Amino acid sequence: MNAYSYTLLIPLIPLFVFLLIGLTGHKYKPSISGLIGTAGLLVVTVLSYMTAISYFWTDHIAGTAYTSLKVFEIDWLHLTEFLTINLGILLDPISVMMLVVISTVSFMVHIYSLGYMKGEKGFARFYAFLSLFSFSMLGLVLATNIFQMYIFWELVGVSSYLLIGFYYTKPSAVSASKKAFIVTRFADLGFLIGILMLSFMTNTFDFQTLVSSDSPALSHMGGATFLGLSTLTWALTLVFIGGAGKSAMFPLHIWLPDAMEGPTPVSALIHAATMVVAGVYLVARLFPLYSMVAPDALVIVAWVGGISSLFAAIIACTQYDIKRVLAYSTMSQIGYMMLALGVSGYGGHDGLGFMASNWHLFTHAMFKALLFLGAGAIIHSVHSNDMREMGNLRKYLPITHLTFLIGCLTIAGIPPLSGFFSKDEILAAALHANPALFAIEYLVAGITAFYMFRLYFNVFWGKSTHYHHTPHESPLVMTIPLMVLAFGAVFSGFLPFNELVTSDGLPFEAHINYSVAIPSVLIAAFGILVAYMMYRKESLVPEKIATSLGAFYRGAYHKFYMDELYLFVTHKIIFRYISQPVAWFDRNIVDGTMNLIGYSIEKASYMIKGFQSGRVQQYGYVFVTGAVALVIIFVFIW
Amino acid sequence: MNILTLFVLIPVVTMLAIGFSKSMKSIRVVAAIGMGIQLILAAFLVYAYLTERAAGNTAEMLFTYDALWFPSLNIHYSIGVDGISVAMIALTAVVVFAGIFASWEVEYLSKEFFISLILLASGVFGFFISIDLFTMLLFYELAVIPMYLLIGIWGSGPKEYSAMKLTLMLMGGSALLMVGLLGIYFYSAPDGTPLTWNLLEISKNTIPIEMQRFLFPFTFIGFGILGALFPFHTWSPDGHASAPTAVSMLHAGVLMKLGGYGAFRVAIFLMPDAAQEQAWIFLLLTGTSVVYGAFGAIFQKDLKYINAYSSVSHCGLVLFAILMMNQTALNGAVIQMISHGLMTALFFALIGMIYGRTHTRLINEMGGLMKVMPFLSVVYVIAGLASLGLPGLSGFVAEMTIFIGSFQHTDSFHRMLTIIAAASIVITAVYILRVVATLLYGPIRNDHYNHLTDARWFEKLSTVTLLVCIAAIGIAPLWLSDMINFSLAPIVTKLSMATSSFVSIF
Amino acid sequence: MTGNIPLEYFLILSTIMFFTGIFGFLTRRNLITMLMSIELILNSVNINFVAFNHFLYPNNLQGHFFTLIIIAVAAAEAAVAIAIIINIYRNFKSIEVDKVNQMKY
Amino acid sequence: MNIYDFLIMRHELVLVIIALVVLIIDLGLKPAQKRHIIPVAVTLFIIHTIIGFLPSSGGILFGGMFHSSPLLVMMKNVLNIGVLIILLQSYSWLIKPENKEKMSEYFVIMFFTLTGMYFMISAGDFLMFYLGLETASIPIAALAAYMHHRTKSAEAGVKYILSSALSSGILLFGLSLIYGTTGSILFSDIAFSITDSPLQIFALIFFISGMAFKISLVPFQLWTADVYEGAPTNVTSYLSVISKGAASFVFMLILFKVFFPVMEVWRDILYTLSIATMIIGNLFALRQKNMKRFLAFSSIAQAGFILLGIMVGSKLGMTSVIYFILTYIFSNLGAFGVVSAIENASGKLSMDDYNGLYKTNPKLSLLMMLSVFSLAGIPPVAGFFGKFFLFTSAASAGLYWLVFIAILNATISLYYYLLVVKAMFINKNETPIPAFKTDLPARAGLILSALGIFILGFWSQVYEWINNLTVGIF
Amino acid sequence: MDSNILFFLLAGTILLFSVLTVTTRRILRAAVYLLFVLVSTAGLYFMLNYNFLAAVQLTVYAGGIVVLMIFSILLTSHISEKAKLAGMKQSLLSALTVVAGAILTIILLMNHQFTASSEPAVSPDVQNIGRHLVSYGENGYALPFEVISILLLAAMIGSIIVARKESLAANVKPTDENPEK
Repeated sequence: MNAYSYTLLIPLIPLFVFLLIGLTGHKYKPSISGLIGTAGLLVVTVLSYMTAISYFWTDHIAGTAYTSLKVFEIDWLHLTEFLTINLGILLDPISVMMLVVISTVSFMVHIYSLGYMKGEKGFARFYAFLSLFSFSMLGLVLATNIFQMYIFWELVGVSSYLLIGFYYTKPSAVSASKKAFIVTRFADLGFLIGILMLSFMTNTFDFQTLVSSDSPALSHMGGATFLGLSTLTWALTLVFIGGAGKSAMFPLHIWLPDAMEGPTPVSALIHAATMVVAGVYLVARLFPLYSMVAPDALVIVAWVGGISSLFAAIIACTQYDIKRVLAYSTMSQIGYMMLALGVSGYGGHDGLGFMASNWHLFTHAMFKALLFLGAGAIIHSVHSNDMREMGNLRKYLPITHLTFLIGCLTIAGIPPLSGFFSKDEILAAALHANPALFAIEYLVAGITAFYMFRLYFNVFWGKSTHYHHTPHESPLVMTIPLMVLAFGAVFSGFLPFNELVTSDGLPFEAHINYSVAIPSVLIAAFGILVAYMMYRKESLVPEKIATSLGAFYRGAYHKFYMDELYLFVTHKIIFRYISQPVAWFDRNIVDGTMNLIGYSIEKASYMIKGFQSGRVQQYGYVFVTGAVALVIIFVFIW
Repeated sequence: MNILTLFVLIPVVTMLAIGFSKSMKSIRVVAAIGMGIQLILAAFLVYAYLTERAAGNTAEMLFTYDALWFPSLNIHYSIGVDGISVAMIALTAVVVFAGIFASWEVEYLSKEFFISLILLASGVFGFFISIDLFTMLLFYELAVIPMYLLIGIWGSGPKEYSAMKLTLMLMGGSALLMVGLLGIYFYSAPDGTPLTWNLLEISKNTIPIEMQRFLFPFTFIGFGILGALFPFHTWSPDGHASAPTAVSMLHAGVLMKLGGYGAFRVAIFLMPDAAQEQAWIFLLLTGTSVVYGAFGAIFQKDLKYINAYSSVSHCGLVLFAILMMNQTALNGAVIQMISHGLMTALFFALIGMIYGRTHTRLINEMGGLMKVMPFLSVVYVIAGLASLGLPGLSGFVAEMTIFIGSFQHTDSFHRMLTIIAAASIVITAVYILRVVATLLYGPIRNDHYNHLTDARWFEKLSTVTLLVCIAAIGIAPLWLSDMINFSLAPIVTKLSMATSSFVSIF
Repeated sequence: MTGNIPLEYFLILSTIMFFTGIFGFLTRRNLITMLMSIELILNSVNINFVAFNHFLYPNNLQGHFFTLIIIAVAAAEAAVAIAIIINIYRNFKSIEVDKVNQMKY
Repeated sequence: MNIYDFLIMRHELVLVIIALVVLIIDLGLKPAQKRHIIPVAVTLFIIHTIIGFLPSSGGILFGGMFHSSPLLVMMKNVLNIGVLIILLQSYSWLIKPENKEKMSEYFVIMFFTLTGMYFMISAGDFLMFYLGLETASIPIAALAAYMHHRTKSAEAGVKYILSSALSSGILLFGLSLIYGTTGSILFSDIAFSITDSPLQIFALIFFISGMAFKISLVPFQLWTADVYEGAPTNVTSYLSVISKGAASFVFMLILFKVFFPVMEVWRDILYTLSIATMIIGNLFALRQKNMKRFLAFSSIAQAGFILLGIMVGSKLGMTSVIYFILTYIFSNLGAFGVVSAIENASGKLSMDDYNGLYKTNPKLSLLMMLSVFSLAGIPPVAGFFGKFFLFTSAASAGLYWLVFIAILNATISLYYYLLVVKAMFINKNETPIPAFKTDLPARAGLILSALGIFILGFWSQVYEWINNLTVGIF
Repeated sequence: MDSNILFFLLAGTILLFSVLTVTTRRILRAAVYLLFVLVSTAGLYFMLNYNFLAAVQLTVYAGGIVVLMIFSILLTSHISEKAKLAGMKQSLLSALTVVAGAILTIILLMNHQFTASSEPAVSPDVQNIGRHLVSYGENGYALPFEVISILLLAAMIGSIIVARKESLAANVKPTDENPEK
């Protein structure tokens, strides 16, 4: 037993809760399930905070590097002589940080859902799934080895699938869940192949071994190349593809907007705060390896992040579904994090990007969960997702309004809210490494502010809309989480991330880079201003602008036709040009051959029936001819 | 009495008891009791086996028993088990047990039904305990033939056609097989020593390479046909589609495993040199069938066809892994056999139960079943997740072991194939989710389905039994994997001694 | 008494007779004439046996006795065959061989 | 010649005596009492069968014309068992009014033909062989035409006698040439002087053709189906089982004893014939609807399998052939027994009439199923073992491809055997053959065959017993 | 008479009438031609000194079988009736096979070197034959002699059951099966 053995409870409690509710949930009142789930998460949250406090502060000797601790490990499956899949718990700065993020957001969502999901059919099921998700996510972040991560990675995917498809009678939800699972699974294939390659080269799955300074991967650096990239780069790029799928990076992002079909708390938890950042976490987890052996892969990471953030931000400006706007915003923000990792170096101040990425992950979890939950409160009160059907809600929903505004300001990067700090560090890191990417991100910062306030003004200001039922503020179970998260969004910027979560575990000196910060604040303010002008009051300006942008606007509005492209690939190519021919081939050629054999035998049987003519003379003829033929064959020819 | 003999004896006794049963109720109760005892026995066997091993018994086969049967041909009734067979026996016991309950309500000629079913089971048990090639073949064919009646009498759709096709193709397979086995027999011992059918003894002898080259394809394809080797798999979709529930379960769940088990136990084990040489051909075939089956499944509309094609894909993976011929892949192959056996049995059980209620198997005609039969639907989803390789369920363990194992080959041929095979997990996800989405989710498409009932106790028992096993393997695979691994070691040692001429071909 | 007729002459004679008999068997329409053809066949075999016995192996009488037995068997055969043919005639009102083909294929 | 020499011939002597006894008793019976001849004849035959199993030593009588050895005795015993079952199964057919006046003749002819087969088996020279052969075939023609008021029966008779006469003519021509080239008709002498000179090969081929007629090998098989269909069912089973079995034994014995110096030649010939027989037999059987015709073609295909064992020429081959014929006897008699029982009860013979039989006559259906499975070589019934050992023997000579073709053919044959099973178990029928009870003797016959089908395979002592008696060429 | 001429005469007769037997359209004539063939064959036997055999040939064949055939012809056909001829195709094919077979056989016969036995000859006189027929040792033919009697008995019984008209048969309606399609 070691000091951290209680961390074992962190994933196990949600698992137990899941099994409990899943197996017995239908036996008692739904609300009890909710309470059980919430209570479980409360314990988890407390334990997570205990862990964080002890790890970062109480047990830590100041000035030394944070080391990674393997507090628990069992053999799960023996594969080869060297490769064993273990299940265990690894504590290091990023995993502990993730514990905090996940438990906080999850706990809030649990509480929030008590109100939001009240009366829904399948309330117990919802909590069971939430617990399953929490278990999987916690297992993922605590993974000691890449294969354990992959295991929980898949579990997270399936919980996401189940939660997106929570309203299973709704066809759109069903197809969204399907899409989410399949797209991420496609990406996971890359992950899996990456693991195969990596594990084959290094003979280990273990993170500590992989990322150590004498990593077995190092010996393969000069190894074989394929299309100009070394095998290791390929492996790590493939691993990144897995991460990109989960984190909805371009072009594997298409599932994320659709995933908003799930209940809003789910979107907050999974598709904003926790699961979607798993990709970032994955890259961060292997970061030393990336930076040591495959810097080329990091370039890819950076560019994918950059492009995704810009791409998503543009689309976000054109969407009317508030959850979709938030979804694209999420994608955009994750792009930031990826980019930060991609441009980061290793160790000391070079690792600024790494730190910024994690920091942004943290703050983003807070404010994005806040925004989603706020959006949920809005939807809850007006029964619609479409911002065109909203307006002037600030009167009806004061608490929601206020917290939502905080969220918007945070994401826009207005100081001294947390988003400002983390985004600033990212921009600083990008500027340092790659000015082009910096320019993109700088632009995105402005767009972000614009679309968030477009949303904000449209919903809370703008036209006065008549509602069938007067919207009313949500109950306390829903507003308290909003407030808690708003608190987090405001203050998490003051956490000393540069001391806690760094690439090499050692603290380094970080400060606000005013040459970056001031312009970014300015562009954010500019974005807000534009939004204010366009959407503060109902006007025709947005429409005019949209018209003047023409094709570009339509493209953005249609998400640049990515969905259509995917539909084309899946339905036309895979379904019609692969699957259908395969099925046809199987029925007609393969099976047909078998039937043909049978048919020819039958046919032959009919063809030779004339020999059995019933005429004894013919029999005699065949007899004699047969004998003579045998003579000819065996006497004369043989 | 040797514990293994009981595995054949209990079914026989059960069949007799059923034969003397009068009412339908007593028939099925007798069947359930018999197979229940069998299940307990299987569990005990696993326990006993592990204890023996833990006690340090390193014999290749445990619980052996040997009786001379036909002295002049040196045919023995020779039985014994290693970890692999123990696992397969346990699988069989579980599936048969579940199958009995899945067919609880067979009314038409129920006595005959249960007798045939148990006859089939006894063939399978016999096959797995056999060490002697002759008895192996005997039990193999014994297991195949009741299929004809089971499908023909109690099946649905074009049952006569399917039953005939299935039987003939499988018997065609055993034609190849018999040639292979006979050839093995006549080269089973060095000149001057008596020939033998005993697997273990044959394995000590090296069959001349020319003969191996000749016999290996016979043996492998012979077993492969039952293992749904592309392009000899077409009996499988039609056969499964027409078969009654329990038969599909047993067939896909257990009988198809005879193919994989045999291909590995006989073809590869006894003729490693030829296997090394010719593996690439069959790897291409099986690699194809993994992807091909999955793509084929996407397009199907009939639940059973979907599952049948899925079986083609999954069983293709078994043969694929077997042909990789290293310890990890072989281990994966065995786990995959068990895993696929359990989940495909579960699938077929569920399909049968759903069909029994909706009277259609076309997914387009159904929808929203989750609402009316939550239990069955949830189990279906879990089975689907197992099939697409979700961690925590058995499919994942098997597939990952196979992929890791296959990837241990250092040449790009094997690796590319591995990657292609791995790609099947995505395609699998596509068709599984498609089914789940169309069948279980969405609005109810037919009003009349609103009145359907959920699973009854025996159906629950049947599905839960399978489900528990799937989850047990998925959550704690280590005991199973280690049990198999231990038994694989001598086989792999023999394989590695085989001259690898693979490289020379490429 | 045989002079210098070579064995081969007998053999050729019997061979031609044999195949003539077969030809008859294959082409005659009447069941009784088919039976006659059979007798030709048997007769040719007899000539063979006798010729061989006489020319090559006069040291025993195997060929001779074989012939004797064949003649007896031929008689038995003819008796049964004729009985059946008469029966055919009763049933079919004809002894045309082509009429006797109720069972075929 | 002394009393012990007669003991060596006890099969033949006892059987002739039985036949004569039956004939004499029959003379003394009034028409109304004629039916009592059946139990007498059957009982006598049972006694004869039992006597046959008494231990006997071998010996050579009549200057080498008559051989006996434990092997030959066993072959005769095998035939006896088959005949016994047939006699039992014939009961309900024989007591029909139209057969009433010629019951004893049925037995007498059967016994005489069986005697012919004994002599054929025991023959030490071609003269006895020929005589046995004719004794075993000519009277059967009369049996085939037994129901002479039926056109089909008459037709069967005439087809059989004519074809048989032609074949024995050809066979004799071959024999005459063998005599001419080797100078003897004694097997032992011929074996010394036979060579592979073209004329001898020619003679061999004619000999094989003649035997092929009896075993119904392609292309000498065309009579089979018609005769089987037309003859009374029990005669058909006699023809298809006993006559064919005996001919196969003899064929094998002569090839082994006489023609072994030219084994290379006849192995190739049999190879060809075997493949042709299996394929053609199967192809014809596929389409058949008449059960007897169907079984006829199936028995043709089975004959092709028998060749597999014969052409090996080894002890293993001989053992497996005898064993196979034993299993074949039981399986085929099981099938014919059911066909005959149904024909006697309902007059129905078409496979379509069998639809839904299981509903009304489950036991008969089960027996039929077992029989056809046994014929198809499906475990656990005897046919599987029989076929498997045949294949083993062929494989022992390295004839793997032949084995493969044979098993493929077995698979094709499974198709049509399954058609029977399908008819009985799967097909629906508005008017199935009504349930009926078979009479006691027939049931005894059916049970005997069922027992044989079941026990032969598992009871390996039978195989070993045969194996102890057989000899190979080498 | 020169035996050569005798042989050729007999052989010629045999061949001629053999062919006529199988080609004539009148059945009764065929029987008569057959008789000629059989008698000529007996002549051959005489020529070769097998007097006993020749006698048997004459009595059994000519006297027995042919007479039987003639009776049955009379029973079943009209004397004036002309037999139909086989179809052209059938005749041609049969002729082809038969001619091929004959030629092959003759070629083989001519090419074979027959070696005569050098042992002393046994005279085929009636005493010898009689002794052989009843002896059961070496070169004894008692067994075939007995067995042929079984055959003849069986054939006789067989002929009777087939050919006789039973009292019952009149009462039993012939069950006429329809020919299978």
